[in-house]
Amino acid sequence: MGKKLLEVRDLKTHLFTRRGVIKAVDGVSFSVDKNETLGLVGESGCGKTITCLSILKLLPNPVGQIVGGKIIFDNVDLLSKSEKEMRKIRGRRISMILQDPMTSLDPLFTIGEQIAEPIRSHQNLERTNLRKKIIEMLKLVKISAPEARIKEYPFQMSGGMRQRIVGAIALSCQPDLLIADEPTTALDVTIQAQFMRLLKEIQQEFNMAMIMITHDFGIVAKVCDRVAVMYSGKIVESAGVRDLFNHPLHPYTKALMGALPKMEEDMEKLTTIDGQPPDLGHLPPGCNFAARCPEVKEICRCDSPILSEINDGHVVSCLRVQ
Amino acid sequence: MQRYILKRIFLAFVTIYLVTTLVFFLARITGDPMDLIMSAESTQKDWDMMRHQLGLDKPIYLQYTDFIAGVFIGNFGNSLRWDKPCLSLILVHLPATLQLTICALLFSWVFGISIGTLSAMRPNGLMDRFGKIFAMLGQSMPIFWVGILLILTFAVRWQIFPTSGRGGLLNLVLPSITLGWYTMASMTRMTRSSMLDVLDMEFIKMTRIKGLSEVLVICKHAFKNAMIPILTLGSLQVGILLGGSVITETIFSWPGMGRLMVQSVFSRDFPLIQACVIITSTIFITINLLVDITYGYIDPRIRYQ
Amino acid sequence: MVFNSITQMRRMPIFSVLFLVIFLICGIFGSSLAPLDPTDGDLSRSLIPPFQDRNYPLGTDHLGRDILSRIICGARISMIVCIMVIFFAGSIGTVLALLSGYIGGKVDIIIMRIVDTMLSIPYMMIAIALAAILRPSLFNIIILLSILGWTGYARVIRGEVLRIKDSDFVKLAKIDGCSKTRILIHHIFPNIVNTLVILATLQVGAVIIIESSLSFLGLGVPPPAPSWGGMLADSRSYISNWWLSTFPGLTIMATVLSCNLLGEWLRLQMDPQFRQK
Amino acid sequence: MSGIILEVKNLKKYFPVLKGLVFMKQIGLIKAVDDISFTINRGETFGLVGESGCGKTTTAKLILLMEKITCGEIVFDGKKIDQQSDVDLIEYKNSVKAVFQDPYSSLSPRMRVGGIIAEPMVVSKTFSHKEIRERVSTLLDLVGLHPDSNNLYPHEFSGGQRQRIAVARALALNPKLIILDEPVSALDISIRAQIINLLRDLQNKLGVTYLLIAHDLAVVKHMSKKIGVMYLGKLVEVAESKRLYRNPLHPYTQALLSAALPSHPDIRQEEIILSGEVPSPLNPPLGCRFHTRCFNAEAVCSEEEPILKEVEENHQVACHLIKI
Repeated sequence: MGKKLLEVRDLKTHLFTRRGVIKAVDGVSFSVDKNETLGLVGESGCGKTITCLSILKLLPNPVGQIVGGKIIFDNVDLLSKSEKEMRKIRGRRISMILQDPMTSLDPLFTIGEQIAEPIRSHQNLERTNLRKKIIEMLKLVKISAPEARIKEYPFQMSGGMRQRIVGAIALSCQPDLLIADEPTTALDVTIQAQFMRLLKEIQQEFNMAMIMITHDFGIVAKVCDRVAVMYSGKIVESAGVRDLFNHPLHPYTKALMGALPKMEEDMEKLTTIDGQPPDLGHLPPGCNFAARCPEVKEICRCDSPILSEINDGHVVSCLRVQ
Repeated sequence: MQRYILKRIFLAFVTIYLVTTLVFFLARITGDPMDLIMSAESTQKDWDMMRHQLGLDKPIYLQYTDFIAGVFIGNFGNSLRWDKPCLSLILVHLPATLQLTICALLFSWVFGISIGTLSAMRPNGLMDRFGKIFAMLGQSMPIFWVGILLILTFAVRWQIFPTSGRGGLLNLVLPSITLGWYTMASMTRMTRSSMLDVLDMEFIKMTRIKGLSEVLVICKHAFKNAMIPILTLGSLQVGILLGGSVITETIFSWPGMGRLMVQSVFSRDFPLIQACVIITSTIFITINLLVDITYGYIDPRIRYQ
Repeated sequence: MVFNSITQMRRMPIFSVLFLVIFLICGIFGSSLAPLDPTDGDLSRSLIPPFQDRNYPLGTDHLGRDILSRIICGARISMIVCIMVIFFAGSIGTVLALLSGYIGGKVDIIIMRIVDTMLSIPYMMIAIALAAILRPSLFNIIILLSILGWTGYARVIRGEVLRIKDSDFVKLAKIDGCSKTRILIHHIFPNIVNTLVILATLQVGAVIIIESSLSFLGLGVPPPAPSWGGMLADSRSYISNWWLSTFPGLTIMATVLSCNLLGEWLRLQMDPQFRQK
Repeated sequence: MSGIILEVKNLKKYFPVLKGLVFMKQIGLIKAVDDISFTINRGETFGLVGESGCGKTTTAKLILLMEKITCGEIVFDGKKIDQQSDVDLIEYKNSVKAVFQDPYSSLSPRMRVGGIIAEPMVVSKTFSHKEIRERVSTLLDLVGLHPDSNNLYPHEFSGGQRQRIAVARALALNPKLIILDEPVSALDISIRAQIINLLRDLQNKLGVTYLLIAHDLAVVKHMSKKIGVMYLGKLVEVAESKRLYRNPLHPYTQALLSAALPSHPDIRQEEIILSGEVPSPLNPPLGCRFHTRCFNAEAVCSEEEPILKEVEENHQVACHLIKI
């Protein structure tokens, strides 16, 4: 195992809305090593995006607040950094790709200008070098005829191309950590494969660590080294990718895997998880998954499980397994 | 882009033509315009003479074509009260109104946009609360009351500014604030809400992820994107200001077109009323046209259409 | 109107609602509530400042009429104008918007061109010109403001209709063989009611301001009937007697403010964007 | 029961592209659906896959008669659908229903659930009030919702439950064919499985036929007996789903399958990454529409348009390079 690049310890991020406090991230811990890809899996609203926005300290202001925990990046706690210091980290050391390529580019500026912005604010480059760098970035993400593309606007491009431009922006300063928030859900199947391949290649070239947020175990199987499964603001299971696929321990992980139709085998019925995810504003006592768990026991409804290591590097938060 | 501009200019001409037609028919649909012009004690002979003089004895379609043709070459007929061409009367009064309107517009834009932007940067913060109350109050005060209140405090009580008339810069202050008051309030609200909308978008999150400074995020990206709805409102506000100038000019005895219009209403100066409405509408439509063209320069999606 | 739960009622602007109720009561029972006859003048007691004579708590005007009574009775004109204008303008605007948005094609082009033309004439200008043509009377003011007011409804509701027409539930209704009338009545209309209510509430303020502006210019409801705008117009010659302008002005502001606050609250409650998420 | 329930023959849909300042003039045609033919067997599921803009949704709209057909015909239950005859049309419309992708937009927010489900019955005018009420509670039970849901408004339900309501509505008149246009792609994984299972159970119980339109290959493969692959308005390959998965013949199908995500990290299939993107359906490439991105295109591919032909039993491909 390599050196730890990012370590999140007991992170708590709450959303203070008019209807009350929502515990969007409730005691999440995980770490990412250099060069490693961590998959953060969960359904919508489980807190995976909020976790990553917390790392960048870009929570919706003033609704989202980090109320506890530590985020240690390269041996420094990011929570102790000022906004000005954070700005030097964003885009340069940690960067992020958002889900929807159609809305993540400013429609009123040329793509050249949008790629230039992070370079300009983090590096001192003169004009000709800046232009060279932009073209280099466009080539890196395999955009054809980059010299001409510089002057074009986002609306002149297809979704797949836009997402590659977003990639070029995020990667323009060679960050140490890239957070990709469901970068391919809005793309078509073949374009999705193109983009994933591209990300993998660039990751190897740059020696970059990556957090891949997704709801799809297929993507995890394809690109991740380790996985953390999130459910209602907590990590319920985390393991190496093979370990997790071969021996899923948490009932939620098992159910989620069974719920996916598979190409390779014929299944009569998919496993389903009954009911709905709980309302994060009013969590019942006990395990958050208890109400939907097929293997629920009496104790699950009153005691909260804690994450504990079962095998080497395989942690799970379930009272039954422990 | 050229096609877009041509299309806009064409549409503007169509609208001006339709406005002219609308004015013509509105004036006649409710009855004989002669009723308005003539007083009760005039004789039948006076009626016939007047009718002939104004061309109202011709069939309606001829009246219409004459009217349109007249408007086209800038001939709105003669004012009944002053017995001069309407157009030259209006041209004499127009500069005063334009001066007032432009000052009011500047006043409302400068304050409205800055208060609105500051409010949007910290929703529910101190500035936002102040901005909200301010906008709500502003939109609820009829401008004639604002004018009277301003005169009462600044002209009568403290005597800082003159009560009425056109003259130096001091004369301009109270009327501009009065006229711009309402539009400033709506501009504040509009800026706030469209800024909030834009700040909520994904590409703004992306600019922050890039590590850009807050000044760049707000002034470069958010502001340019929020400009489009703000400009739309701004061009609509010119209409409100042109209309509001009638009241403001009455309160402050400002020698502009608005007062001319009120005078012509009371003296039943029928051709002059028509001319006033058409000219102000044309100014309004022209400004909307300019704003439409500006969109093209801001938004590449329109430019490359 | 459907309120999902009590929590949504919580932030209801109580003071606005209370004030509007008082406004309605004054509008309906004005003449019997007013302590004195609003038109009864007596020059011997003209221009009494407020809070000095117990009989005239808000003072008297230049003709010696009681300001409080005039304000109470003035509510009637504003109320009648508001209700009638909202009714007429709202119905015309909604019907035309439904036609325009749902039928589309030439009907849409014609209606929207008329709306654009109306909106190209500055509001106050066309109001004054119409007022001059129609001659001032309560009835004519209502006609005039209705002619002007429908365009706002038409524009906004047409947009809504287009949006709803494009939604999947209307497509499904078509697949199920619903007739055009059924879709209009059962699917489109119920979904624009919210917008209609919000627009109407927000229009109250605009109508009161325009009506009083016209009265102020002497083009509104003719004297001696008390109207708020007219009272302000009278006050101009007696500008140093501050109470003549302050009280009617405050009344107009409070009424308009209440309506705007209520409208704003309704918008927050009913806006589908706010609710669906 | 067996036999063909729906046959689509040479279906075409062209959208004119208009441009002009005042007078519109036609400057081109978007060939959204260009000459496709397929058959669906009674009680089976036919899956239509392809990427966005390939014309699969337009095909659904044509079958639902939401768009005018430019050319071609639809034969349903042995009868040719004539858009002129009202009686036939009503019968056809009653036997073909649809479920759409977005569970939020497909239920009117101002109607109660009971009213939504009952609407097709109310419109058809062949049911009494009592029958309708009974049928609504049967349907609610069938899709696994509580009978009290009847009186609630859609916003009180989650996405998955809303999709159940949409399915109940589609089933109201006992249709023979239901068109499922991306029925699960807007839902979360755990909910997705619920709806997929529900749809399969209903098919087993009621014998209804599905035309499933989706971009997710695994879902289509799991649900369908036969699959058609579309590319840029054309059907490029039609086969039984197992056969298609085991032996894809058309290069586009091969690329599509290889791009599908594995269900286990140890599965490492050969990756075919297509270069470029789907060309615009306005001015599609001449010859085979796929030749611009095809990895083994030959000269003939850019000249001649391949036709869909049967290469083995129940397996049709449109490719020059597949010799029988």
